[in-house]
Amino acid sequence: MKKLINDPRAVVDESVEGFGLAYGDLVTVHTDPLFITRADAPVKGKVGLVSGGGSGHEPLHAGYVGKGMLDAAVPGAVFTSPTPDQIIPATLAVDGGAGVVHIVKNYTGDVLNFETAAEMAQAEGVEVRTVLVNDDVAVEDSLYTAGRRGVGGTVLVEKIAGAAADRGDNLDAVAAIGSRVNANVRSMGMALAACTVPHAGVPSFELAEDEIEIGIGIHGEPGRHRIPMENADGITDRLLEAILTDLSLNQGEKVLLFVNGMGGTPLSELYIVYRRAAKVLAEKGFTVERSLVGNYITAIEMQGCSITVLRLDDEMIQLWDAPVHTPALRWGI
Amino acid sequence: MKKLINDPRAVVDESVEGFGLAYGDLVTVHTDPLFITRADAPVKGKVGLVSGGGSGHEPLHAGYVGKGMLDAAVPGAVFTSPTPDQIIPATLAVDGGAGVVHIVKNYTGDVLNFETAAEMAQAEGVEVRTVLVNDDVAVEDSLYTAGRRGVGGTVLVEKIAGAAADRGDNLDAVAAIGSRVNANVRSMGMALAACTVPHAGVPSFELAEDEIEIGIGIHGEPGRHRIPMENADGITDRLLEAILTDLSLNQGEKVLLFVNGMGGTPLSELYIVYRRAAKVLAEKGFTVERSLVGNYITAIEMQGCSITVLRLDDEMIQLWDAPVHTPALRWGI
Amino acid sequence: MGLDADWAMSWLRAAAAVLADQRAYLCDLDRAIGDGDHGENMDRGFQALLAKLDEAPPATPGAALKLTAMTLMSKVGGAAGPLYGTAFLRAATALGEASELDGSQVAEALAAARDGIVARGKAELQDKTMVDAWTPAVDAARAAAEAGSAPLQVLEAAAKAAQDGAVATDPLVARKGRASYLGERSAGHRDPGAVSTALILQAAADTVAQA
Amino acid sequence: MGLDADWAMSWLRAAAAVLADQRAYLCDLDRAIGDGDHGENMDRGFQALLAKLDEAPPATPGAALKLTAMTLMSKVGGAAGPLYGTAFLRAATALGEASELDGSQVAEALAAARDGIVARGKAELQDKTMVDAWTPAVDAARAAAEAGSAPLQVLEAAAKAAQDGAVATDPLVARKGRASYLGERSAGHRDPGAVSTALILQAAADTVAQA
Ligand SMILES: Nc1ncnc2c1ncn2[C@@H]1O[C@H](COP(=O)(O)OP(=O)(O)O)[C@@H](O)[C@H]1O
Ligand SMILES: Nc1ncnc2c1ncn2[C@@H]1O[C@H](COP(=O)(O)OP(=O)(O)O)[C@@H](O)[C@H]1O
Ligand SMILES: [Mg+2]
Ligand SMILES: [Mg+2]
Ligand SMILES: [Mg+2]
Ligand SMILES: [Mg+2]
Repeated sequence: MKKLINDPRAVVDESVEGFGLAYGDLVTVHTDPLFITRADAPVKGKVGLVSGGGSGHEPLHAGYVGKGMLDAAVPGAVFTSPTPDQIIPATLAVDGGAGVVHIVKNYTGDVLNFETAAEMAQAEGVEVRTVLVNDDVAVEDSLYTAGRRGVGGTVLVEKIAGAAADRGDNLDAVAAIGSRVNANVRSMGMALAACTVPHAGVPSFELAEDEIEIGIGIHGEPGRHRIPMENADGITDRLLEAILTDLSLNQGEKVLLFVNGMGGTPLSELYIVYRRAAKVLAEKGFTVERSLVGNYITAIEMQGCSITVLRLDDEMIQLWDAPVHTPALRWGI
Repeated sequence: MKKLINDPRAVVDESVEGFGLAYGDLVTVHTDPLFITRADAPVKGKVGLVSGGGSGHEPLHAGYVGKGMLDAAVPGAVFTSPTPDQIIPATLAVDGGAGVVHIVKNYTGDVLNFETAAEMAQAEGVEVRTVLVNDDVAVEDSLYTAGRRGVGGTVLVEKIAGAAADRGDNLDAVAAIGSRVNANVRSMGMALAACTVPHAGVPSFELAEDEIEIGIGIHGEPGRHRIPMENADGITDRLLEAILTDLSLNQGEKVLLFVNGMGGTPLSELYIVYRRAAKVLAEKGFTVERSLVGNYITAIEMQGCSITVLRLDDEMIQLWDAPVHTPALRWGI
Repeated sequence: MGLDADWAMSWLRAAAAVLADQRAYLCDLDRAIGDGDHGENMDRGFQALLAKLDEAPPATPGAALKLTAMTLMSKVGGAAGPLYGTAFLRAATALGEASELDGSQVAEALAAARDGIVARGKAELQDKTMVDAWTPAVDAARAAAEAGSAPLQVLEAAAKAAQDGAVATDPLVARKGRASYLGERSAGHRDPGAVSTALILQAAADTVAQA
Repeated sequence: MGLDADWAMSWLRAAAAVLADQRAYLCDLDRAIGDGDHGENMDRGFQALLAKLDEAPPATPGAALKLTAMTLMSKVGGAAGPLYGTAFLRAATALGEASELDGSQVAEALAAARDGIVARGKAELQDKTMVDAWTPAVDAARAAAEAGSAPLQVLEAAAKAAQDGAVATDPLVARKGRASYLGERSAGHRDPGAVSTALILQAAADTVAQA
């Protein structure tokens, strides 16, 4: 394993420290327990947004803390959900009196830890609502699983719910728009090569030179199945078909197309995937109204990509376009 | 070689096409010959900025086309400088009557091709000035080399000169501020693992599990020397020392600290490098006034990083902070 | 050795030692069908517990289990943190202020722990989770206790059943937790949480036996 | 075969064929001390040239070289594009309207090409660049021409000297071009541009010989 790290056990702490040094004008890093808030938290009268999960998905979540998006991010150990004793103080720290929304990706660990934290924060007098994100169509038969995972759609939920909170929506309204985004978003990912968790020191799985994993999550876990290598257009068609089958868009509907890199894939390749996806969507009669291309929710240095499609309505477009000022996403300010 | 591509020979065309589809509101992609301009080019009365070079460094250069930065980008084949017959029409297309500045990284190929193009564009009646970027301190004895390479500093030159053009500076003034940035910026890079050029299909060089390359450029070429693996702090100290020895800052001077990923390194690791670099600069009595952390000038999926330090003056800070709206760098708008 | 506070502390220290020792093994199991962190998570939690036990040694077995619950909840994270946290908390509540445990108290504490895990995680038997170790352990412990066995025999029965239960997860297709995302591909691998359960229970039995 | 326009076209087609054939080899040489694209660049340029030659066959050797110059300049990129572009352009200018070349015209065209490369690239002998193939080629060609040799012998002398010059770059430390960034590490490798020069000149001689 070759990584730009010092002690494998110190990766999260040191990385967050560096992040805090680079973005000290935007965020405050709290240690013991570890969480990150907006520098100006709590914002009085505004609904607070808290998200979190294992580390290793950077810029998610800390990179989305700032005006128009999250009020706090709670990073766990690498690929391990954070604990209630981090989530609770983060929740209290960003409550501006209007309550707090937890945005939780649907993994057993995240769900259980946020659930406990929400109960305890409520006991401390903060109203909490939870938006569960479960957009991964790779998990087909959710009756026999822990349910669909939360993946790329999380970024879109955080942006749009964040904008709703920023314009003054109340607690239930912010949670409702977050859930509406989740209901209209679908994702699917693939890997060319696995990532290496620092404390493990070996790749999470081994792929031969002519194999790829389809239907991966964001934790370096193996995917639903392994297939022979395909070219970018073939891979794109495969991911998109799974998404569209599930989303069942109507002709003429507007979508946001999000092509995401898993961390070790160059931007040039993401553009090649975007090219195909945009063309296929157009051919099928859908309108790509907004787009996002880049490394926004990653699995350390995994090579691969995910595609996310969000069915847009006018309010979502307006909230997507609303100003945002975070380390990783910024416009209008 | 596993990549998200179709035909290895079509990588640049398809990638730029996807880029154009994703950012159609900001840029226009011209084909045959291939170059990218601002959607609203030429901007009447404004000095035009053109940069270019081999592809494989995304988001450089096309990602920096837009208000407050470049007017045109000219992508060559992967790691191969573009040709005059691309540079000339790009130059003509963005001349708003106030002349055009070419920002050229100091590589023999780029220099020769831009030189020829500048002559021909002048012959067509467009005033051209050239800003040469050569910030790489890894190239020590420039008497015996083609001179220092242009690397990370290029992004800063493009932003700051772009802001000068945007506020209405004339041709000589824009070129002068570009050269002033170049005179005050130094960079050095390293690789944990090489990249694979698509048409080659094999890595540019092989590194053992316990070796790293120090003093690499951005074209997948081997570096100045190969050393045993070190931790992130050790690597950071090494790169920073070479930079500071060359830049000779005075106590209390303000700097911009730019930690750049080579394409395959996760953000989390760049933060760990940033952490150390920011601490060392502070300890030495310099003020990190602005910073930039991320993948801004890459070598496809190379794993590694570069550090860039720019000595700031008040005008540079003002121009750095000025609004910019490009696919890859955006603030204030 | 009587099952008093000292025993509880010895047990928890032994559990910490065996989890540290098996860290890589548990990670390997988790890498095959999960995200490779189970050993790391358990080790982090039990190392933190060691420090807490030194700071303020608990006065009863129940207090020791409550401290364990709180520490695991705040240090382990992932799915295992809340599940083991709840398990130890429910067991502590079941034991109350008892200063030394008999066989049926041991069995009832194990049952309370298992019920807590099921309440939190909603897993059923054969879902390929730690429940597949806990439930046979509870059944075996209850049978032993009802037959009037001493605490050592109750714990030994529980540990052996947990270990058999862990082995029996090999052919199962996971339906809960991260391994469920793999579908059929999860078959042929052992569930890491079931294995850590067996290790912790075996440490409990060993601590009595070695006293 | 006389060195007329047909010969020039046959030569350029033969050069394109050998560069296509040696594409991977030239890339390998460039990967060792540069960025691995020299074979790709030359092949791209000469393939484009083939298309142009078919479209509008030039009427004189000079016109063929001028077409080559323009095509390489616009299709090769990198350092090699402008350098070969200038070389072929200067050679074309030196030949003027001549319809068939004698030995001394060949030698002077080679000298003009070399001078163009030096004017653009500022490399000196022993800087480990294509100049280390061109300059011995020019010297050998001139010597042969002055001795009154036929064009075939002039080209053969040039090609052999270029090839020897390319081999002689092996121990050199590069001082120009991308290889110079490697410093001492560039020694022990052959310069790709010197090799492509030798291949192109050998194709010129072979085309006369095989006619
Ligand atoms: N719903 C559940 N009920 C019971 N046990 C579960 C459940 N989900 C997961 N587990 C257990 O948790 C173990 C994984 O723990 P760990 O790897 O630490 O957490 P994570 O899956 O969040 O990475 C699994 O091996 C399984 O035994
Ligand atoms: N200044 C120079 N003068 C003469 N030849 C040069 C010079 N710089 C580079 N070259 C030649 O160009 C060759 C490299 O060409 P190529 O790989 O196509 O371009 P690049 O270096 O831009 O990738 C070198 O092998 C060398 O022979
Ligand atoms: Mg985990
Ligand atoms: Mg090149
Ligand atoms: Mg796990
Ligand atoms: Mg080259």
